[in-house]
Amino acid sequence: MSVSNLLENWSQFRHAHPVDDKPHDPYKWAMSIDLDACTGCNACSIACYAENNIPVVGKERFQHGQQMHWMRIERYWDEDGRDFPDQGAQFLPMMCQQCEAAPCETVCPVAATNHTADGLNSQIYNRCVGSRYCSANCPFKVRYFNWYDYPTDEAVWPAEMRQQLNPDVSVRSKGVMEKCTFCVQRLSAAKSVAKSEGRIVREGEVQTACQQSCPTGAISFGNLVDPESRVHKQWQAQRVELDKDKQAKDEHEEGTDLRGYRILEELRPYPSVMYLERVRESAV
Amino acid sequence: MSKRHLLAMYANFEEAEAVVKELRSANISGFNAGDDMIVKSPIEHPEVEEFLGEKPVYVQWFTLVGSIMGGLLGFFLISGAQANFYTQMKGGKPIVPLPPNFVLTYEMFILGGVFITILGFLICAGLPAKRSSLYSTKVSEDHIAILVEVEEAAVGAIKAIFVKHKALEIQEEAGK
Amino acid sequence: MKDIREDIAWAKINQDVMKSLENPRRLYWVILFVAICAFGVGVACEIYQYRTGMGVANLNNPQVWGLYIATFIFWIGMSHSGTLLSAILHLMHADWRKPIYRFAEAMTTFSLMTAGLFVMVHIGRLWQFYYSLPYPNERGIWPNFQSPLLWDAMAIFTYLSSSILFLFVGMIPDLAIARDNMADGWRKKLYTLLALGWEGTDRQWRNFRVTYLTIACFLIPLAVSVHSIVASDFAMSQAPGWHVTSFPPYFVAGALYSGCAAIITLFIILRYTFRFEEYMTKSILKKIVRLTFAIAMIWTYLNAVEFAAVWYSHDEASKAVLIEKATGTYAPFWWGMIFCGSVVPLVFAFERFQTNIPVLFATSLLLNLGMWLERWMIIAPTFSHGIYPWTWDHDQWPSMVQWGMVFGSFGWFTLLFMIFCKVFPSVSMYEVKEMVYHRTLHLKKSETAEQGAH
Amino acid sequence: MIDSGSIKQLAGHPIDRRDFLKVLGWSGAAVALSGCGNTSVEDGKETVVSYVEANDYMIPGVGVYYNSTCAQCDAGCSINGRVREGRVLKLEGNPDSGINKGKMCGLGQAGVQDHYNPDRVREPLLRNGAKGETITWEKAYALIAEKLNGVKGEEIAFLSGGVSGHLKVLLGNYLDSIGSKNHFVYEALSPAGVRAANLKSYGVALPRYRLDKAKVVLSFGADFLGSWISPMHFSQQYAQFRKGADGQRGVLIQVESKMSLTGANADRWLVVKPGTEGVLALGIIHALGTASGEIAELVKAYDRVTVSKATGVSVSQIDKIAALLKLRSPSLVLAGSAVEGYAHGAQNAIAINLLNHVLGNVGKTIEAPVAVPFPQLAPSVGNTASLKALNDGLAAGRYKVMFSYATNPVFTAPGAFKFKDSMAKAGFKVAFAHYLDETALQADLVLPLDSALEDWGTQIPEYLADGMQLNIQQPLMEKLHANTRSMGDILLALVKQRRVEDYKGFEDYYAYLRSSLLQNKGALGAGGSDDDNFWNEALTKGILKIASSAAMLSDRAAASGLQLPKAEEVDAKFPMHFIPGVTASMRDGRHANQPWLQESPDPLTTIVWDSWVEIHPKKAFELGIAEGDIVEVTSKTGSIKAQAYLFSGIHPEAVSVPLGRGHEALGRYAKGFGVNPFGILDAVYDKETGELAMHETRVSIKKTGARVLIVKDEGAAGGLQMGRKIAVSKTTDQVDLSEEV
Repeated sequence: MSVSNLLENWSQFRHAHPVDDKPHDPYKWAMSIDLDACTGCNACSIACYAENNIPVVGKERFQHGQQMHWMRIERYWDEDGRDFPDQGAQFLPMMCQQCEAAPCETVCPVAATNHTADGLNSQIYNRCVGSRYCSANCPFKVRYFNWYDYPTDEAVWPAEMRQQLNPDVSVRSKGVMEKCTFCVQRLSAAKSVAKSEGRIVREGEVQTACQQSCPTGAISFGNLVDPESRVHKQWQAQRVELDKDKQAKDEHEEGTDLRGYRILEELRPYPSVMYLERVRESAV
Repeated sequence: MSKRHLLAMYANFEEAEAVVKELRSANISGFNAGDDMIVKSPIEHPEVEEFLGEKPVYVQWFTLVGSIMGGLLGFFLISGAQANFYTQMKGGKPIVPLPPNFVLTYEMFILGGVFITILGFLICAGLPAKRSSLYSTKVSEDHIAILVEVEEAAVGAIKAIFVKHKALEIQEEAGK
Repeated sequence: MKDIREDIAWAKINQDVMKSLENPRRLYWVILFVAICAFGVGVACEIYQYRTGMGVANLNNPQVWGLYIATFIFWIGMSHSGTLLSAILHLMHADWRKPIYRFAEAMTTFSLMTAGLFVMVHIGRLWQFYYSLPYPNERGIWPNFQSPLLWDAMAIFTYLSSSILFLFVGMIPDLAIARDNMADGWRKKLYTLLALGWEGTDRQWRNFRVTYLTIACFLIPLAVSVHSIVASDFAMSQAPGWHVTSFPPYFVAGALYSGCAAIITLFIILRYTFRFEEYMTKSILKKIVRLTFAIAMIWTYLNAVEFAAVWYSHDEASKAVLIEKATGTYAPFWWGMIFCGSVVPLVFAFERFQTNIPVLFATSLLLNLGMWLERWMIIAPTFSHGIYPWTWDHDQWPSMVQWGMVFGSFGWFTLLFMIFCKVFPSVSMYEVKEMVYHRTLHLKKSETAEQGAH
Repeated sequence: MIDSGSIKQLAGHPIDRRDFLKVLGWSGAAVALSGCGNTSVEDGKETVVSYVEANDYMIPGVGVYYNSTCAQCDAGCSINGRVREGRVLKLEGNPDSGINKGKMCGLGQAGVQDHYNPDRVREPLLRNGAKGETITWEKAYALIAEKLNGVKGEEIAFLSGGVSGHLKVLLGNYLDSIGSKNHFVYEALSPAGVRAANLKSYGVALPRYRLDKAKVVLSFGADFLGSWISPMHFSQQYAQFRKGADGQRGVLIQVESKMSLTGANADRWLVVKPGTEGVLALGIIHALGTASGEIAELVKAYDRVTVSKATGVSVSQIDKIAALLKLRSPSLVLAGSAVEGYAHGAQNAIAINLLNHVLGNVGKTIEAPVAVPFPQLAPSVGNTASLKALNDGLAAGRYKVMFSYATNPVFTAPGAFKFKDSMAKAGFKVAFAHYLDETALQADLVLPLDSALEDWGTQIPEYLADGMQLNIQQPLMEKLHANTRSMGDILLALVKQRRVEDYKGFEDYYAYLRSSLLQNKGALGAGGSDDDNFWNEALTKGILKIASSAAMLSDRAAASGLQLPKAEEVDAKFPMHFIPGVTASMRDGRHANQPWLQESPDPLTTIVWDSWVEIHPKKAFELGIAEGDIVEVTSKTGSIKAQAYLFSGIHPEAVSVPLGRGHEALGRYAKGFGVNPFGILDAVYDKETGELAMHETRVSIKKTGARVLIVKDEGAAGGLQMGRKIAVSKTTDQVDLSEEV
């Protein structure tokens, strides 16, 4: 009975992410992206299209801002008004940050987007009614809505192209919200294998599509609570902590030699993606 | 001893009042001014209560119960639902978060209050009701009607009083 | 200036009002026809959008909401004045409300229904709408009670059902009158049914009074909560320009404002089409106009407070949005809102305009335009100029489909409202009688007092 | 030693050994053939495994992975295709390949869309007036035989893209069989000028560049992260170079007139006056002051001030670079495709290569490439001079029959060539095509090819990044369309028309390939192992790594006869330089019909689905041009209209339009999107190599008055962060990379 259930486990129901000491056991999927290694080549983005059955919307819809790229490469210029960008551009791969305290989760009227036990920000296509409140409340604007019924659109997926669709990933129909899932289909596959062998997923056992394709290895992905994982080591080396909204490097005014930071941390979404600052040579 | 209904119509309020006063003062056997007399009016007259004497109204109690029940129901249903629906876990928020539940509780409080009040009204006012045998559409226009229920014996006396005050019309239930 | 006559025969009141159920002026049918056409357009747009996908509304990422939500808020807001006039003035025994509160309440009910429609046309999968309702199911799945949208749903449901009951209860005695005066036919059957056998006995009146008062008491906080919850759809989010503490009162003020403006508009229309000059007198109009003026000034103030708060804060993103509003793509509309909302109502300050029907009609329409713009200007700039610069989008423009549905919603509302006024007495007969009665008593008292003086 | 008896027996008639080796492509092999192990004709009867009939190794619902070779560009990356229920779903990189080490670029991944493309040609088509009619393969072959009948060898021209491996052998043998020597190997975007320069500077066409070893990379217009030679390999070297062996981060300086993807990643991007890269190089040598003798003599004239004036690079900047190069060694200087596109392109490159000699990088970061042991299989690399030759020949009506394979000259030939008209002069034109592209439309006979994911083959990349390797190409799934054929099968069939005896032993290309490889498995590093094991292993790995000797580098600097032109006066009629932009995903446009590539935003402008004119904001302001204005770019040869994009990464005196878009055919995702800059290229040639000088076209810019909304990913804020802390950066003195994980 609900009420008895409620009264018995009250404290448990009052427990909140991510402030708990050990929020995710045994898994907390996280990522770190080295902006100094990222060359902006777009390989990750296309890998994402290939892996996750993302529709190519075409020129006109792209013009209307209805593109679906889960992973987009943003290109920024230095803002000091020089005639030429003589320190190059700055590329930033932006995808769902899988926030620990995701602004999108609380506002969904039908609970179609929730927090999973392994720290993902899940999206349940079948449950989504398309109120688009999640997108409205997402500070990164990385949620993409199916404005049209792409699966039945011959221009988007002609019969031949449809054979390329990844059977592990559902094709989203009109009216539902979608976003980067950290390639959850690969994660669950790896997890079930590991489970059948009575262990947890080892470092390097599972890769996201973007990570796999990245020629400079700028993206690393893994289990944050596994001390062996590269991600864990990187976060530790950069002294970035999941449940803080102000990291060690922000303490010092003059700055440190730490490069790790999380975007829009001050809004306290506690993102699961750490970026490493781009570096430029001071000698030339 | 069977009872019969009488209905008298009056153009204005003063006469009706006079009639009622007289009926009250002249204690006719087989007629209880307290219970057997109903005044029908096109509008609500605060004065009616004065001369008919205070009669209790119980609607407020429905309101009280209704709103409290609504509130409690709201809070526990919602919290209970949340507590049994784990997958609804939201990052950064507890599974049973109080602030939003309070908002909804407040709405349920009002909802319960309103609904049960209406229910109470229908019960207390005896609606929906069968139309009583003696009624004149004039009442819904501008006349005051006095409906009395009396023993056969007292009919005459009552009528007399009605007539004395120039009743515009007197309806009488056919006797058996 | 002429007001309702004390010596008017009560029977005449019945006749006059009952006439409104029979033969209105020709204008009524014109309005009805236009409304149906407009509604038709809206329906066509929805069918097209439903079949093709939300894309045809030319919404995008980040512009995910557009006019639908803006107009939704507009209609919710409009619904508030019914309650204001009816409930608050009732508690304050302001008897000038009596001839006009009925249609005001009707307006509340129907604009709420219209608002409800916009939730429907807005969502991407209308056919799954019921997912957002808290119904028990074998899978133990519930909607997310943390979402302000769900609070909305709850609040609106409560508000809608309560106002309908309020409207109905208040109408029972009049339904009885209609029953008594109506020739046999479906209408008589209808009224007989709805009158619940009301006979105006002292017992019925006693309980009636208490009930009516109680519900009025409930409705006032309810109305306030409803629009502050709508406000929290925005205030609870992190988006710049929305995350503002003063939003709830600001929304409530805006709501009352647009509601009053709408009442003036409808007052004028009803007064003419149903020949209610006798009851909807200019003196009443004057009172509403003054009330509206007061609210307009409150709204102006709260508006200023909001901007000031943002301006004074260190929230760069919010500041950027404010500047964008005033200087960017949407500037004309934003300034239009300021003009319609804060400048136009100054007309009301002049005595001679307070009863000038043509002027008031035009002004009230402008005010409503301003209030609609306000809602749009809350939505659009924040989306097109949000926290994340990469997704800034200043070119998004609502497609004809969106405009069509906004247009259609006005048709839908007018349709419902006009039909209501034709089927049910839109002026409360019994309360007008009470009003007249109390006045006469008052006069009598003063006369006797004079005689005493001599 | 091979048992010729058995060969007689299997070949069915006595042929001498040399012919036999020629047939199989091993003649002149630098390694001894191993005769051990017998081949049998039975192998030839093997058929391609169908992945549709579920075999025991195919579990429904579980992905199986097959290795093959990417055919999207010539870099020769090895792919690892995911196949499920007999359908190839996704292409990953093959980790065993030394070239791409398990990584895949966007272009490569789009290979599946080439395979599943709805616009592929599916039937042999014979021109019938304006349109093509479907015919059978037999008829097609017969037709070719008939058309070749009585045509002299020199009247036949075969145009192809870069080819290598056994396809090249078959092609060579076929041409041989029809007595033609006119094999034109054409690549619109090949580093031909650089090859020529390198031959002079280093003695090899393409040395191995070791970015990973360099501490400083000074790149003159080499877009090695985007589209130059072997981007996947370079990108990975770049990653190591950035991390630095001892935690000292490598410094990348990019010198070019139009920012490339590589330039966008440079620590210092230097914009130079188009064509003056060589001058700057010499200027740096001068500033280094370490050169002696001939070189010192040569650079005497190039003092910092003059150079600064000529190139537009500030004196202090030149000094800084010189200082850095002195300080950090070894460094690596690259001469890329942007420097070779001038009349003095080769000279430009030579001047730049000179820097490597002066800095002593040759042998350190410029390494000797491996020699390909099998000359017949070695890639024959394309260039543009060959197209010119062909075009002249066609124009002169010298060719009666023309074959075209793996290239689309009608689209990529410079407008000045009027290639379409020249081609019309050939009597009978055969196109082997995947799509009905512009060239195929001009052909009389179009023969549909299998996609790269349905085809067998061997391939040797020109740039062998990591030792000698023979890439195996195998089908990842069953053919989609019944009537497409493998180029190998076609050539086999054609060559059989002439030399049926030599080839009758090989039922199809697969059989040919297999027996050919088995024939030489010893040299392929599997001496003694059982045929099937060897074969299966080869297919499993997808690569055959072969021990091979390194070629020789000449460390002699080729300074003699080096001369760079003085700054030429501006043509008033066509004042601006025109730079054809080469983007990583579009390249020369052969893959423009793959929607992923069309919709993946250009990294620098974020524009999709369309062409644009890059113009510097200053210049734009002068001309009153705003973003989205449709401008007309006019050259001597022609003019194109496209939307203007204000781009500060370009020299104010230059404009750039990306290549690859603007197709009039090819398919639904390519046709009608954008404009084709090839069309306005003037016919200017490199004085030394005769290569087309693609950057020598001069143009004028005119506003047309029309304006459009540019379809791009970047928002209204452009590339600005508006003070939000989104993409953050540091300078090297603020970080300590050695501490990092």
